Amino acid sequence: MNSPDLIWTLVGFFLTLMIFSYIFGDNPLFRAATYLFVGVAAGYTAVLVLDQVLLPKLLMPLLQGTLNTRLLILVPLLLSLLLLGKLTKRLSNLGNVSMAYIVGAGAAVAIGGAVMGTLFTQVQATAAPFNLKQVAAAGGTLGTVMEGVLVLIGTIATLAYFHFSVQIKPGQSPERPAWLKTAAKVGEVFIGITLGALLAGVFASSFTALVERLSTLVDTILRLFS
Amino acid sequence: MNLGQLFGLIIILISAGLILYFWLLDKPGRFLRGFRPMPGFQRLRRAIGLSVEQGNRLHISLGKASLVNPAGASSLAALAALERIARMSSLSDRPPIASSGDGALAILSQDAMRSAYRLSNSPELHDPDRGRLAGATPLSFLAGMLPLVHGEHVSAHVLLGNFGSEIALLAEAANQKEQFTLAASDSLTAQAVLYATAQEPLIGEELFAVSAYLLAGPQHTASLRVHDLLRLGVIAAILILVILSLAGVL
Amino acid sequence: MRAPFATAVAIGVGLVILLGYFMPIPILQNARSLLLDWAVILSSVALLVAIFNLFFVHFRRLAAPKRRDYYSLFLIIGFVMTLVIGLIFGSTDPQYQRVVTSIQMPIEASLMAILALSLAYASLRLFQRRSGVLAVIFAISAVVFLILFSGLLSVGNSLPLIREVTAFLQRLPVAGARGILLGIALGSLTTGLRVLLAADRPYSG
Amino acid sequence: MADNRCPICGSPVPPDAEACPICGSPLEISGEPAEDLPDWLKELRGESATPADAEPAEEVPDWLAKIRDRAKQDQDQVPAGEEADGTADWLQELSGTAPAEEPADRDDADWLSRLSPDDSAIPAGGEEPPGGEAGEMPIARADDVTDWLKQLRDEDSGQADPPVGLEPEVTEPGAEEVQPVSDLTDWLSHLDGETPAEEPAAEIPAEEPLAAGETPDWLSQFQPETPAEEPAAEIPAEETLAEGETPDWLSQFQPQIPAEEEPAAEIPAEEPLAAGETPDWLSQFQPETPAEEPAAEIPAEETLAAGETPDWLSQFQPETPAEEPVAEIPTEEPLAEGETPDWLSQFQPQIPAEEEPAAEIPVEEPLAEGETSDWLSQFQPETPAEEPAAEIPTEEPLAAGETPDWISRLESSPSGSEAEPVEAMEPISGEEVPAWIRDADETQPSLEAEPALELPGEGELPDWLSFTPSESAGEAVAGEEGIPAWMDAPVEPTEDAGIPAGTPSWLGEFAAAAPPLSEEELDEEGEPVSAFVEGSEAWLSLPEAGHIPETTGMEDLAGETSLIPPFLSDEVPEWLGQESAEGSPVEEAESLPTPPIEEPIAEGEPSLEMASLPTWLEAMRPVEAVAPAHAPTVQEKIERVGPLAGMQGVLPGEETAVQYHKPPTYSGRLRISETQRTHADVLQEAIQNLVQPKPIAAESRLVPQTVTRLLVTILILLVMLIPILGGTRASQLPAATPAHVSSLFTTLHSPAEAPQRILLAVEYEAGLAGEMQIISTSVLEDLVKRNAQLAVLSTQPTGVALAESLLQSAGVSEDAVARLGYLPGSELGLQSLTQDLRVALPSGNWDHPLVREINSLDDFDAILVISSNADISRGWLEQVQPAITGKPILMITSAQSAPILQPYLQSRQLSGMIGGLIDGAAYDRLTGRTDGAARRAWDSYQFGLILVILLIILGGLFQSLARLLPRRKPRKEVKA
Repeated sequence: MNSPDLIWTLVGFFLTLMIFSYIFGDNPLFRAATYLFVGVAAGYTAVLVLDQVLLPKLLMPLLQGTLNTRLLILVPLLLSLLLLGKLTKRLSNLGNVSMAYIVGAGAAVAIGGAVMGTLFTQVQATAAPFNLKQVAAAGGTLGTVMEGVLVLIGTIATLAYFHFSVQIKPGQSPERPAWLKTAAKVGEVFIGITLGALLAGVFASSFTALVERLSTLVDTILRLFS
Repeated sequence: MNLGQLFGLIIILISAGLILYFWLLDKPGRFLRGFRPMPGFQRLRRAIGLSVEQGNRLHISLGKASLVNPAGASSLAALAALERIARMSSLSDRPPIASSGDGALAILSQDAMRSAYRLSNSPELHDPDRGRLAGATPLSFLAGMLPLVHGEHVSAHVLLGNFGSEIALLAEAANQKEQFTLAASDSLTAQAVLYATAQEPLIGEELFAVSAYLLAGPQHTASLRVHDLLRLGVIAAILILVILSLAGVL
Repeated sequence: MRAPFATAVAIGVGLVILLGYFMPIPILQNARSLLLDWAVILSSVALLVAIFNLFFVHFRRLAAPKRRDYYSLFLIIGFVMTLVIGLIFGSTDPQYQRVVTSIQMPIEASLMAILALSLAYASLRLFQRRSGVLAVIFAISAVVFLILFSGLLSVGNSLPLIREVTAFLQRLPVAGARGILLGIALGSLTTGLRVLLAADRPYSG
Repeated sequence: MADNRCPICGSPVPPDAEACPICGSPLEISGEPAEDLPDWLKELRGESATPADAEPAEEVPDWLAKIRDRAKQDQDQVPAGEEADGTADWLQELSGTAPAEEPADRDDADWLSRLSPDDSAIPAGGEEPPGGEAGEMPIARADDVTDWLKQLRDEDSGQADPPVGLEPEVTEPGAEEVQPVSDLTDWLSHLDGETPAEEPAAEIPAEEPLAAGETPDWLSQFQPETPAEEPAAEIPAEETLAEGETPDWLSQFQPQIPAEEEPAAEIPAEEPLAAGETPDWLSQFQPETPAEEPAAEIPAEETLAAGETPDWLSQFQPETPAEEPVAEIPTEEPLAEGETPDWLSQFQPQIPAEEEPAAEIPVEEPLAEGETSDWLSQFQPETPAEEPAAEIPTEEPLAAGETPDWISRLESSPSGSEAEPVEAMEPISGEEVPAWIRDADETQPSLEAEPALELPGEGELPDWLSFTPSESAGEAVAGEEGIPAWMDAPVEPTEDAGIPAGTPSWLGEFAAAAPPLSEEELDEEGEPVSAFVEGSEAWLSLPEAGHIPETTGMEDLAGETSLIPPFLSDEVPEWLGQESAEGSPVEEAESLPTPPIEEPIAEGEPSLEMASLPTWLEAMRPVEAVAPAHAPTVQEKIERVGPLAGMQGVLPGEETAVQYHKPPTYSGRLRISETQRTHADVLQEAIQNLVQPKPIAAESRLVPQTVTRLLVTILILLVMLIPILGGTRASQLPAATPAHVSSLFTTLHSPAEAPQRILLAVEYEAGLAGEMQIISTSVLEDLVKRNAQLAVLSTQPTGVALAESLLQSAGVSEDAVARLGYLPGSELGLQSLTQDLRVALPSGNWDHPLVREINSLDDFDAILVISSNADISRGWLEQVQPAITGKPILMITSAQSAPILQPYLQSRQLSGMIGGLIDGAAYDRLTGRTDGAARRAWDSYQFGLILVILLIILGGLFQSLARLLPRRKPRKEVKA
């Protein structure tokens, strides 16, 4: 392979080794690699943001946009400038408005996403298997419905598991209503199943990554010595 | 506006009204109302106290979710908790460090800590550098946090917000160092790995209860109560939908 | 109260965007997408600000008279070089993207690989920390799904029964996941509302 | 800070107030508020520290910390006020407190650490959310913490909540703002006897910790002198304190208890009195106090018990010959042995003979308040002559509670009528802080600059010691006039001069006494905390002493100290205390001999109950039952009391003599009404289940963790390397193809309508690039084979670059792919994608022939998302999928997010998926690849997973066995 390729390969090879040295605990090699990594990632992101977001979205409209767009772009421009105040301790209060903007927008997005994105879709999906006509139309069997029942129970039980409120009455320890308690017990089971499955998934992913790394290391070594 | 949008709007308005009511107008009833005990918070408070007494740091990680996307809610919840925790530990000789994986979040963490210090009458102690962007990408965020485990006299990590599975590396490293970790995430994957690695994992929406459990203020308690009411509402809605579907109405 | 103007901005922007979600009024829709577009720009700027803040922090650390952190040097070098080269060649330059494929990729992949090892060790000690129904189910489920992912069962997958079971098992986590997702959605809803009601003002500094 | 006065009315103003508490006229803050207060103390510190590396920022906290501490705790209280969860919470805390959950070396730090959460929560009692909110307001909402007036106005600004006038706030803001005072008191109390006494009534809840914070202060004054501290500085602070502290008070006791039988007998009598007596000495004030007064009083009395213990303790010190402590220490406490000489030597140079008294001075001062109040409360009936003096401690609260009335008249906020009494305490507190310090400044400018230097210990001390009762009396008078002095603007410098002049002198004493300490510790930051910790420890141990004679006697004393403090300080009700007593093996492990534990708790109980009750009553009381009524009664008395009044008792005058005469016997029984008792029971039941300590099994250390870790790691690496090196193909690929894989295949390659224009979203992070490339290369290769046209975008910063390497590895030709670039804003970006493709991707290469006529997502035949992140995948399915009509979305995703996407497969939102290596392998097999990337990785992947399965099972078995086996050492139980 040509020399730049070789260099890059070697870089990758040694960085990999440096990270793997973490197997023996935190050590200078690992630290150096991680610090470098953080720096490079930050630098790359900065370039990307400048090059692919701010340039086309903020500067271009300002320079070549119509009067209308220019006027419109002034708002984010101003807010962005205020935001720069956050770099200094003295001016940092200037940026509060910009942050407020982001937070407000974020809150709205979160609400919208939660209601339209998750609440409705998931609730409907839970009830879907019970719409027998559609199930039949979709070639579903009794098993589909049974499974639907199971998922229904699981979903409700899981929801119940998280219920926070309790009432403290004289002569009793603070407790959730009985039905909630039993549901919560069931919910625990389903939560356990879900999290276990996800953990297994993470294992699978990370082991694939491990395999890929190991084979890369081996390949590089072989390539170097052949 | 279609039916879904209408329902959505109604739900939002109702919840907003309920929060306002519980926050501002509610009087305690004949019975004390509380929240189910979660030992994690008991231990968190103790960990905070210990870190203060020992002059150790507290590390609060706010996750990597950008505010302007649906997962941003976890970041907002984490911020509320951060301000509270910073207040609780503001007099430590080594004030807490907040790390985040998103720019806006990092800046907000600085603001939150500043207000925490202001509220504890010690604004001069605020050091914006303690609210850091640990890394700009998910894994560099983790890589940026790891040194906190191995240096900087951190005795407890509070991981709140949106993380990837990689967060397990931090939790496991903290275990090695026998540092306290309380972790709550809105990401299912993170919850799974944290349940296996963190000392005090909180599951699912418990993330959104943190501020209320840390007594951050009546508005937080109020919103948690509304959260509970909404949960019951959702359960009811599901059941109704199922019945309607079975009845063939839908 | 503090930062009344900022609070007004937050609430105003939030409400407009929110209404844009739910009201099919063209003006609102446009306003929403415009505001969201600005929000994206702003959060990008915020990211830049935070990145430079990160850079300064490490610069100060390196310059610190006592307890100076020499590792920060690596970070600074990495940052400056990536930034400068990137600004010169542009982010889309294939050679520049080697930065990602040859520096970031190996490191991140290695970290994930390390994660595999850490998790393996953690799973060995799972029951030291956890007990109770949840923990037991968690472990069992993890084992079962590891078996699924490892393809051990798929040997006998030709048998219809096993295939059925496998398929069912793979859909089983849906229930719990749905419950958790719904709960998180509710949490997001209340948290977002706290902001829009000015009950929560993280920006007030 | 010298001039912290209102420009308008000239009245003193809290350092960081924004408006004058008296006339409400706005002021602009001069300098950093917090800076002001400490800076003279800073000097002291600086003095004690070697000037070289005195880091103000770091040192100030050490005493300022207390103020902040209080402030913090107030804020804690407020939310804690929210109904039961508040209660539950502090009780949870208590539960944490009760049992000894810390390893021996930690325990003091442990319960100390609990202090802050605790007292934060104690007030929780049963205050309504509004109360909490209102309390929060000045802190969380109003611009300025101490400015309660502004806060009142703010209520119109919508932040505030209507019910501000309600009873709970009444306590809340008061508590809030009083704090500063209380903190001042911490050390001020050495001069001013009343302050502690008035605090409690003022802010019922917070007084407990305050007492804790307070006494330690002067005790800790001794600490620094013992060089033993410095090495300890590196060790976890509290550890040092645990030992370093004990000898201190021990040395104060051991000597004189044998020596003075009488006082010894006397003291215990006094202690319970504080608790037990309350009702009937209250009853003496009934005439002048309104009906609900008792509620307010009980805590007040309570703290007398707490606050005053040290005082009567300090009684002994004068009586004990100066040498005794020194003499005792070696015998008492091994650790002390080392220090004693230095300890002495520390002094010798500076204060030849007086060092002992010097040490006492701070101690003696507080004595006054405890004294008068207490023995008066006993002798009220017989000695009416003492009446005025008797009122001092008890009136103070009223005074505090009352002052607001006139302030509020000025402010006259609508709803505030009930609120004022307590809220008004802020101004008081606010004033007090700057006020007397300012006095100090005025009278002795030198003070502010360099007290310790200006009045070196030697110079000052003698005068101090030479105080005759008459002199001290004079001082007291000065103090009494002092109050009006600082309440109404003008201050008589000369009178107050005594205090500040005095304080720094003895402070400077210790400062001067401990050069090495500060040098090492301050820069290590360990010191400030330590002083704090050890102080509280000391204080907590002290009350115990009170019980000594009543209980077994000397030897118990030692043990009790190690055990009771937490309970006393946290006011654990007896039923809690019992538990904790059992649950505290660790604390027993403390170096000191362990006594019968129940004893002390039995002792502690009354006072404990006392304190927990009032908060209760607070909650239960009808709103209108708040204190404005009793304001007048105080008004006339207020003149008599003042920061100086405490001086009266400084030296054992005839009063003390009288007091030590006959030890009256008091029943330790608590006199409370049935309702009170029932409330207590309710509370107890309510929290029973919250107080269970949660032990955490110590992780068994059969093999050192690191070794196990290394073994596991090496094992895994070996198992996985073998197939890679050997290139084996031992295991076979999954036989059957999962439905979602085959559906993906058919969707992409169905001969009928194979999608031609495909939007390829490369959404994975570099971390999982390995996995994603392995499982997606084959798919892309197939697409290339049938010349599909790809448009590539990514919402991940690194995605764009990773896409390139992926396309390379899949051998996609340049003209078959159009690069649309980076889509910022992740999910938001996806939304904008649905609105306007080209606007969303401004940096995209839209001139590329493949995408020239593409204007919306619908123009693509299919969307293929290669994602490692479940959230992003969900974003595509929830934001984008609804927006495209009838076009399939396919996903290649990592195993870790595959389970989350299952629901979308069911709901047909997702038309096909490859999730993880197993599906990738299935796809390879489906497409007849015998040696694809997946196949190559498969063996080691499978072996690795099997190994993990074994590990989990083994770990589970091992642990369950370990559980079955009886735990050998209880010490293995590590409690968090």
